[in-house]
Amino acid sequence: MPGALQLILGVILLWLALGLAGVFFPRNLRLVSRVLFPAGALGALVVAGAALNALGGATQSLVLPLGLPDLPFHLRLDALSAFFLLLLGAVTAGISVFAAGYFRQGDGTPPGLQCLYYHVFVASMALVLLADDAYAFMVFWETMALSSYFLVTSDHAKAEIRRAGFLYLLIAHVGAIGILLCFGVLHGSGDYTFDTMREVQLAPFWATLAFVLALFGFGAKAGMLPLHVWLPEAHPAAPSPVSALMSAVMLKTAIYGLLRVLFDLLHTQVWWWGATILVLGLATALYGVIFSAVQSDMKRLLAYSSIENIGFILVGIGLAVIFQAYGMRALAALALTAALYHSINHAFFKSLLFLATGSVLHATHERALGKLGGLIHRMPWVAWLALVGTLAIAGLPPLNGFVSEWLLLQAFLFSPSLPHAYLNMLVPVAAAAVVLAAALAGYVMVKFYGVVFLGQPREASLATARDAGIWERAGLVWLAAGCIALGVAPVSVIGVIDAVSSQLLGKTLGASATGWMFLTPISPERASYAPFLFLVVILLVWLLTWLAVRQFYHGESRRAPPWDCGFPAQNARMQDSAEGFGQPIRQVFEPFFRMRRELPTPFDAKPRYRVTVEDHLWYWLYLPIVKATQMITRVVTLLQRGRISVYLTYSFVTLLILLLFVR
Amino acid sequence: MHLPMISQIINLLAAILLLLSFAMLTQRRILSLINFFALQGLTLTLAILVVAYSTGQHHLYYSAALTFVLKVLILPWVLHRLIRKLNVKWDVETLINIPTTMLVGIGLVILAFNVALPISQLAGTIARSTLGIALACVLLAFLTMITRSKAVPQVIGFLAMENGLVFAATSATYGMPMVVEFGIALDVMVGMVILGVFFFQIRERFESLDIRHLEKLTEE
Amino acid sequence: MNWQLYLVLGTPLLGGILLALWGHKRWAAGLNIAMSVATFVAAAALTAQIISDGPLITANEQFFVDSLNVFLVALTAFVSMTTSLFSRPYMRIEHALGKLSDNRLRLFHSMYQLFIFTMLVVLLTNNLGILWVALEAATLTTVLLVSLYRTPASLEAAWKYFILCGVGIAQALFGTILLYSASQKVLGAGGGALLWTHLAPAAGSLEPTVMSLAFVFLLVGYGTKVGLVPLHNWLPDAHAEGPTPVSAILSGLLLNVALYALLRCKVLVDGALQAPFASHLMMGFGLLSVVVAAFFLSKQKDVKRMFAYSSVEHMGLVTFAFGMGGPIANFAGLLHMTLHSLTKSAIFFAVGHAAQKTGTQIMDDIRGLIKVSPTVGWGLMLGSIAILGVPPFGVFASEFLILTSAMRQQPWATPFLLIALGVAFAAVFSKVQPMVFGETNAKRLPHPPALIPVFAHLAIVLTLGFYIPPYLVDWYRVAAKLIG
Amino acid sequence: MISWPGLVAQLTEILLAVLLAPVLQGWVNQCRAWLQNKSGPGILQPYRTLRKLFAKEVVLAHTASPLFRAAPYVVFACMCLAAAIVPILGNDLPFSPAADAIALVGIFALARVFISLAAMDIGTAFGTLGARREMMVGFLAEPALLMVLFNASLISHSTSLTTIVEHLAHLEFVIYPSLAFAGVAFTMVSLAENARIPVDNPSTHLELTMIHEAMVLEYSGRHLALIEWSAALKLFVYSCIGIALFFPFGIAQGGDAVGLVLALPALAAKLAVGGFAMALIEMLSAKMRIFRAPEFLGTAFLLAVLALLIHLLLEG
Repeated sequence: MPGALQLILGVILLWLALGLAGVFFPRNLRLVSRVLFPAGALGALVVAGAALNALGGATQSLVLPLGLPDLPFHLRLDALSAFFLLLLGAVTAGISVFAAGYFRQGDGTPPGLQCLYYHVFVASMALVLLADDAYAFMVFWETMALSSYFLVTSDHAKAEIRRAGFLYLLIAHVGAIGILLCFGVLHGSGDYTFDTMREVQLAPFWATLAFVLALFGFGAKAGMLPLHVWLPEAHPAAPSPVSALMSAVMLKTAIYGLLRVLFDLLHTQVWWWGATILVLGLATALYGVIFSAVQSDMKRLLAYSSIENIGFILVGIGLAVIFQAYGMRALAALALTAALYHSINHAFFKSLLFLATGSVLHATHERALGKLGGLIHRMPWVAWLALVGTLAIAGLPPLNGFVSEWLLLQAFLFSPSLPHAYLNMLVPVAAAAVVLAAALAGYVMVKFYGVVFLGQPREASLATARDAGIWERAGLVWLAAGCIALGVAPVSVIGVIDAVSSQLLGKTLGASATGWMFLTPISPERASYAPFLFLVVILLVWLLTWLAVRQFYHGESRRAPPWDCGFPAQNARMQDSAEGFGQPIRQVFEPFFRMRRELPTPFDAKPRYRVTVEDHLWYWLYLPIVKATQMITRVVTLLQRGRISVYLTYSFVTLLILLLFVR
Repeated sequence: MHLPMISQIINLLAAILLLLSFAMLTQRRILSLINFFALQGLTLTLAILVVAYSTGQHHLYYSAALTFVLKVLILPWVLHRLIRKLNVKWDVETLINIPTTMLVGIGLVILAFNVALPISQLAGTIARSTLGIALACVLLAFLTMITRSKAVPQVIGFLAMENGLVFAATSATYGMPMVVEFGIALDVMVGMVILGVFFFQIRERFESLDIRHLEKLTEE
Repeated sequence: MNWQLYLVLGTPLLGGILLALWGHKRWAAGLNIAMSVATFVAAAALTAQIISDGPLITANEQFFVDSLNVFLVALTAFVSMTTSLFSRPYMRIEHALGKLSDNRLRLFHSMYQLFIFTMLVVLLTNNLGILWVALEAATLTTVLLVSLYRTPASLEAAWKYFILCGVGIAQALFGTILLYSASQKVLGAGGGALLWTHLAPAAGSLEPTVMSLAFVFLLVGYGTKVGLVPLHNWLPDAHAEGPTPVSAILSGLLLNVALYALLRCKVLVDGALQAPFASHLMMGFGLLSVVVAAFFLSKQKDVKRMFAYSSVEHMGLVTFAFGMGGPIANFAGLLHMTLHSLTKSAIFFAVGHAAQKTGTQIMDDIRGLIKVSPTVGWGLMLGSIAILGVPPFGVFASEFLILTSAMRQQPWATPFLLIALGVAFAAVFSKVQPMVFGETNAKRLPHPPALIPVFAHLAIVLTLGFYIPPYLVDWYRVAAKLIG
Repeated sequence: MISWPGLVAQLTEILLAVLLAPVLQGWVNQCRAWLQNKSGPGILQPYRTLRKLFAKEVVLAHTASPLFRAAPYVVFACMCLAAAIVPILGNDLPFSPAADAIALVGIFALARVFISLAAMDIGTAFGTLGARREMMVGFLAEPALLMVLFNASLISHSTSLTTIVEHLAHLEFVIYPSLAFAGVAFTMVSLAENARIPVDNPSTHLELTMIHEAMVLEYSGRHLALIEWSAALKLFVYSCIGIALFFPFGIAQGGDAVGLVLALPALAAKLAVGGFAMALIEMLSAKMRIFRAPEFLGTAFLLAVLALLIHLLLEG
């Protein structure tokens, strides 16, 4: 009986094999969609299972006969990586099944190659989670970025998609260099295995440097402010299963890396590290949600909401660092649990929603919210399953999104016990910001769901929309079930997470004092939450009311046209548009945006209203960098003016200077 | 008793070499430039001979002969033929005006002497004190190349640099090993041939040997 | 009797002579390939022998082979072989397009072989004087190769190349003379004083001031050929205007060879000074080259010019690594030399075919290669990704080692490296992506392109990213120890 | 852990809330009528309205989806749940561990999201307009409410409502400035949340100003009845939260029957006063423009945060 690690490694090999098979039959759609992707999904399930039972067990490690001289690839499966592998496996299973029904024969990249990139992408993510030395980590990390780049640009005929891919790979690469330098700091003078890094005792300066570099590198991958610009470009550009995979799993690998460096490789935590992460996380969350509220492209909307959720996770991590720095291990465990819980939640509902948009895209060939609507009548399966995701991501009980936010707020409520005045003052404000972001998420999601699935179809072409196929449905169902299960049984989930927090913090969160039903983080009288009971009661009351109404009154109803306020010439285009729905946000948070409006004058023959909302950071941070580069380039290129005497002078002067230098 | 005498002669020749380098640096006419180059070669030959005679280093005779044949006979002759074929007898205008060039040259000489001082104290050869002059010759030739805007004078400057190197080799180390000497000579020969070919091609492409035509490849 | 050595040197020389006579025949390209293959086989044999019985000194000490230069010999022989494979169809297409006459073809073939010969001499000789002579000869042969097309641009490039490298290498000769004068006092007059095998042991007793002065001249001289900023100006012109096979071996091999010469001198100087004088100089020049070249990259319009600057950048990186010294950095440097020459030549192969397909070297006019010929497109894309240091390609391995050891030994340098690598990535990739992807404008060619070389190189580079064979490792280790 | 008196209390409480909620609404309207020198419809008017609506047949728009019909039941269920966990008479509620203060806010949010989605379901201009405005009010009101609850839970070191009430009730009487701030904030929030002047006007049908009415414009018959009822229930629950947080005295501690019996009149009295106060506020203030609402609620949010800071500064 091989260990879980060997099993997972086997699955990874299987994935690579599937990818190669795809290469050999690039245009054989039947093979790809009916054999390769389902097989990949099965493999993902196996990974999830293996990771699950590895969570309880001891850490296993393995050395591959590959890699650098005297630095072969070290692999290690401990609680942290097992947890993220569980996440990866569980989500990827659903996405792969969906993808089996999704990829079509197109003029873009042939399905076989898509299959290759896809499986290499998944495999490299799994290997990143397993890597136990700097070199292996970097190799898999960059392979992940590269394969996802090819997936993003799979429809490379479009210029904006090429631009998105370029921006993505560039930021990913720069971030990777940052991570690499971080390892350069961490490895002291020993070799590059994580084991030796754990031994190294760093001076405060070096430790801080390592922290900053790690935050930079992993933040760039996670979409942390202000390194987030690639995310809303790249995610919409990719095919929907890929967007789902990137948003659900790839961003989490960045979280994994941050945790690995912060809590595993660096033994010391400093309170202001935590504060930094906390503040950045808050900024990210607010920024993301506010921007997603004003998007009019459904996939961009979801991409920005991913930024927001990453912000939540970072907030949790920041709190955990702060608590850990002051030795309050139990509270650190609470905050960390919140962060990890939110990671897995986000993985589920965000992939669910991205896949739903994929189905909508296939059914309608339309991504602009302004041209959708009323799809709940045409595609009931997708609509109802998407409703689950919507309620979950909006953070509503009794679904999973609420649990992690609940835990996070609980963690905040304990912060007054911190022995640091400023933090005490900071934290309530932070809590308020978190709550505000959560409430805004509700706003965004109502907009998303209402505009896409409810109301009347805004275009005549939508009448021909067909519901998703059986494979796509299966994937969606799996993910929706995950959302519900995670929401209703938090105690058992936290039981799983406890393994991680005990590894990283040496303390677990006492998930429940009173049985599986009641989630009581610290103590029952302090706070408790029983989503299952919650669900039961709601359904019960619902049923009773319904029965009662039916009992005492007639259930008659008749259909009629909606009330038109005496203006009979109304049509579907007169519904509130996505821009309209975002208008209050634009009004309230005006300074956040860089807005350009085109208002029609009363005399326009064809009046049209356009509003473009852009990111200030792009203009304040990125364009200046570009300008600076261009300026330096202009200066540098003066070296090459073509005159040979000048060239000779260069070497002459160089010689003279060196001679003087030697004298 | 005659050793100081010898070294005096060598120093004299070295001084002449330096003077010739200055002359070439400031010379406007190609023909006289070539003549000066030949003269430099001759002086170099003499210097090598003196060193060879005074120290009884036999291989120095060979290198002297080599220098004479190459630098005094063949190369000047080739150059003369070239400019006759290409009829480029006109004056050479320099990029920097002459006085400035001379001032820079003097600065170079001072630097060269200072740099060479420690080495010449260490070197065990009788002509050691002239190493500074050799370095000065090299640097002056370098300057010549920089300041000339025509192809031929630039090449002459390049050859003058070779002279300076040979003189340095002689003064500092009684010449390089024979095989190396021959190698260097071979390179110079081949280089000369290739350059000859080049002159004609450049002429036929650009109707001139003014290398200010050769400034197209830039980053603008 | 070590026939391998003589075979290694004799084959290209013979090839040069033969091809000088019959280089214009139809089978000349075939002969060129045959000679290169023979050279490679001989080099392999020599390598095997060195690995088995250690260093070798022969021909009354005129030739000396240790693991440092034998690996460069093998690399040179290999790349020259693949390049000859590539140049056959390439040159035929050029000939068919009427860019080359028969005579030029002859010149090309014979000079190609002679160039290989001179480089092998540089690598194998034990005499620093001969090393200088051979390097100068290499310059002369390549001057003819660069000016092969006789276009104004190529003439200009060749002229600059000749003058700049000639002057530079003259400085190197002065440095050699100083070195000789220093070594004479220790080893006495006569030939022995320039022989590496005599110098290396006696390095400790060489006169420090003379040696430091000598190194200045040697650095300026050989550094010019390595293409270190600000001595690099000849490099982009020569790469861009010569025929593509020449560009490939120029940046794939010649730069390595010049760097090798510099390394040999550095060892002596370090031995003499017992101070990191040479190291500091090399680090400074290396870093300067990396940064400046990175910024040059973003302004390029000509594809070959761009990759020429990328060669400057990588040579700077290697120089920086050797400047840092220490087993890891030296190891990384050697590895990077190997991978750079493999990758860069592969890129030039792909670029050559791309340029032939589209009839231009201007990048804005090359579009969507992947549509018309996926192999060329992928070759270019993967090659660029590899040279930009993205795993799983091997270039990353060396950059990983260099950067991480820089972080510990020279942290002040890392910000510059970070910026430079980022800028270089942005510049190159933003140019390559539209060339490979998107809509296309390329056309069919009279002869099928030779792509085995491209993918052979890339396959090796990819493999080295995951797995470096143990004998190669020991080999690098010994070499790294030699550099100290 | 479940004690019989507790269970009794729990059930009576829910029933009480569900049955008495319309009375409160009627009382508020009556008071307002009196203050306007009108003779009001009587405090039982809401019951008559409900009976009438239940009896009517339902008219559904062609474009209505199942979601539209499910929404009223979900909202009603949410409100019952809220009523179940808020200590109204006694604080020994076996069900209260199921949800604490944060979950309470979650419940209200759930109801809000469903009603808004239902409003968007028909696809007329007004429904979406109302939904948009409702969500706008929501995303500002929720944080404020939660901050108020945080304040209380920081004082009593717990987020479970029963513990809060117990702690506050047993407090010897000290002035909590933070609670004062929180009280003001809470009042503002509850006005907004219950569609009251100055944020919304429950008795308007002028489309441009209305929020809640715009959303339920398409509802009729039993669905409308359920929505009206849950609106009343919401008002009731909010008032009870206010009482529990700021005037917890008189709420029965533990499961003693006497306490429960005594708690009832106390509750009635407090509600009467509270209702009158609300009517008075509505009388004295005018309906504000819709885009003043963010400022209004922002103020409430600020006050709540300020209350937290004050608590940490002075009382922490």
